[in-house]
Amino acid sequence: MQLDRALAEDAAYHVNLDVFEGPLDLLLHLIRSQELDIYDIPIARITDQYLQYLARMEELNIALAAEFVVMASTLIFIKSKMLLPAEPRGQEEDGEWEDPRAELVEQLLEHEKFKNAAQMLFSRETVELSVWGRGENEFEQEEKEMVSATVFDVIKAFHLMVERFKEQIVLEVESETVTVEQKLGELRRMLTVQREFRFSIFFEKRISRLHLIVTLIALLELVRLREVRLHQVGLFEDIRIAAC
Amino acid sequence: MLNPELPSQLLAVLFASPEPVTLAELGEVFPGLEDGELEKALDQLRSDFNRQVQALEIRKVAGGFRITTRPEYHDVVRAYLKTRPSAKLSLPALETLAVIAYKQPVTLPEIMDIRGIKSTSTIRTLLEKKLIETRGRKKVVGRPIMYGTTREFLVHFGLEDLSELPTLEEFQEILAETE
Amino acid sequence: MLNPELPSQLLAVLFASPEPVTLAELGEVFPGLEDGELEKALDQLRSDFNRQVQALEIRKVAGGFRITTRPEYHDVVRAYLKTRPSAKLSLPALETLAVIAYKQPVTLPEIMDIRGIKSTSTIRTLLEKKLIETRGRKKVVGRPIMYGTTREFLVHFGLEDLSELPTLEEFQEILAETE
Repeated sequence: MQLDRALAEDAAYHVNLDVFEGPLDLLLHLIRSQELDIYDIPIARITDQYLQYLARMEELNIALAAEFVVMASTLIFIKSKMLLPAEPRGQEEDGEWEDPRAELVEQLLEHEKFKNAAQMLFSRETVELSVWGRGENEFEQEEKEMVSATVFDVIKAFHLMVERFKEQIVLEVESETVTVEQKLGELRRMLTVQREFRFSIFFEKRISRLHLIVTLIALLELVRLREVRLHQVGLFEDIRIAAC
Repeated sequence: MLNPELPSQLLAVLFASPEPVTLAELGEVFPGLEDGELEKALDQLRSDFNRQVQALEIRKVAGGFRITTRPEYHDVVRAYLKTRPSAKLSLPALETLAVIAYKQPVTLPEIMDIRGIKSTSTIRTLLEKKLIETRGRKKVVGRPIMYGTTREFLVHFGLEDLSELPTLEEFQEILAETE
Repeated sequence: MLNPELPSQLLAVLFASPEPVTLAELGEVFPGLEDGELEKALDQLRSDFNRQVQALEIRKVAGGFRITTRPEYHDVVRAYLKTRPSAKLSLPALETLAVIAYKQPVTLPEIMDIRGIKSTSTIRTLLEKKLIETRGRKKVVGRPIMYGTTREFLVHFGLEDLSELPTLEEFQEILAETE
């Protein structure tokens, strides 16, 4: 999306709405597109432009990440500090005035380096995408579909399983008949999702009497199998069920 | 006149193709050629390539043309393929491994309960790959064998110890991102 | 004396492998060679092959060797495979990747500090594409997970190794301002 309207009256520049990945991106754009000296940022002007951009986004109902708001307050803070006269530093001999913008400038310069590095990766990728390795035969492609597993694959597999039984748990509460074995499986799955839970959730779940009784039997079985521990934090506290 | 680039272009296509390439397919990629030009370029490519490159050859097989290693070199190729470790896991094996990694020590019935599926064969695969090991028996009825991950598992996944495995809570945000 | 067959044998192996083959892997396939013999044979193979075969080249990538088509032939190959230019990484993903490549091993909060914005969805994409991987935990309070780039990262960007990346200082914008 392109905004064809200048955001600020004092400079005829245009802001391309879709390119700002974060507040640092926006600030760098404001500074570089107006050819401002990054080591001497006119903070009042930049703050105004920054806030106008945020206001414009709000008008257009475009949700901005929370980081944009945090940066707005940082800018306002720096601006107010700039207005104060430099604090006298009697004791310090080399008492140099500390520029309130210094930290931000450093952050911007660091960020800019990585933006440029990203451009380098982009052009390398473009070249690399124009070459091909030997065409892989069916057997190799099949092999490729197997996971040459990383830590991420392991946790993802675990995550997907957990998501799967979150759905199952809801379903099983509804069923009419129930066995201790079913409940054992259900409890084990719950303990996988959460290492510990409160005893009272069985009452909150509004399950039938039959389910409740079978659940209790299964729970005692797990205690006997030493898969769970029951403990109570205080006298009238809820009993907690924890995986061993 | 034969386009002098044509043989090389044909080679690039043969190399990148996963299957033998037919004349008809090549005709589509290089339209507007004169009759016989493609065949001529292919002939030239074959004779040049097969003369210059000892280890490979362009062969006409049932479906079309393809590059293969020459039979004399099959032994070295086989020797190489044998050295390649197959660290690859099927999805069920990965799932079982995940249960064991996060719930260890854990017994087969427990794994089955969590996965909702019989897991005997994947356990065997993981034992063979030395990613898991037995950890004695659980002191309950039936005394089922318990399983845990091995040192090999840590090495394979570049972990110093088990505490380096990310927890579900930590990865919640990353895993919740849908693409 | 250099085994005159060695360069061709190496070519057969490079051709057979779907991934870059490292010197160490080649050492396993050809045991008992003298010091430097393998490197010499590889050098000879590369110079002969790259001179004789116009459409292909042997390149050093990710600490190994692989054969690819040359970039000049991408039009014909694409026309044959009927692929569109493959999906490139988004700019945010490239930026996150740049931070990880230069600062590795690096934690999520550190990445966020540099980028000025939360990066969970790009992290997810990069993990899925196996361009980055977890690298244990940082020994600070909270023990956050660290990330680093993978071998696949090197292959994707055609890098021999990480040292081939320009230094970060080279990306400092030249100051246009008058002093």
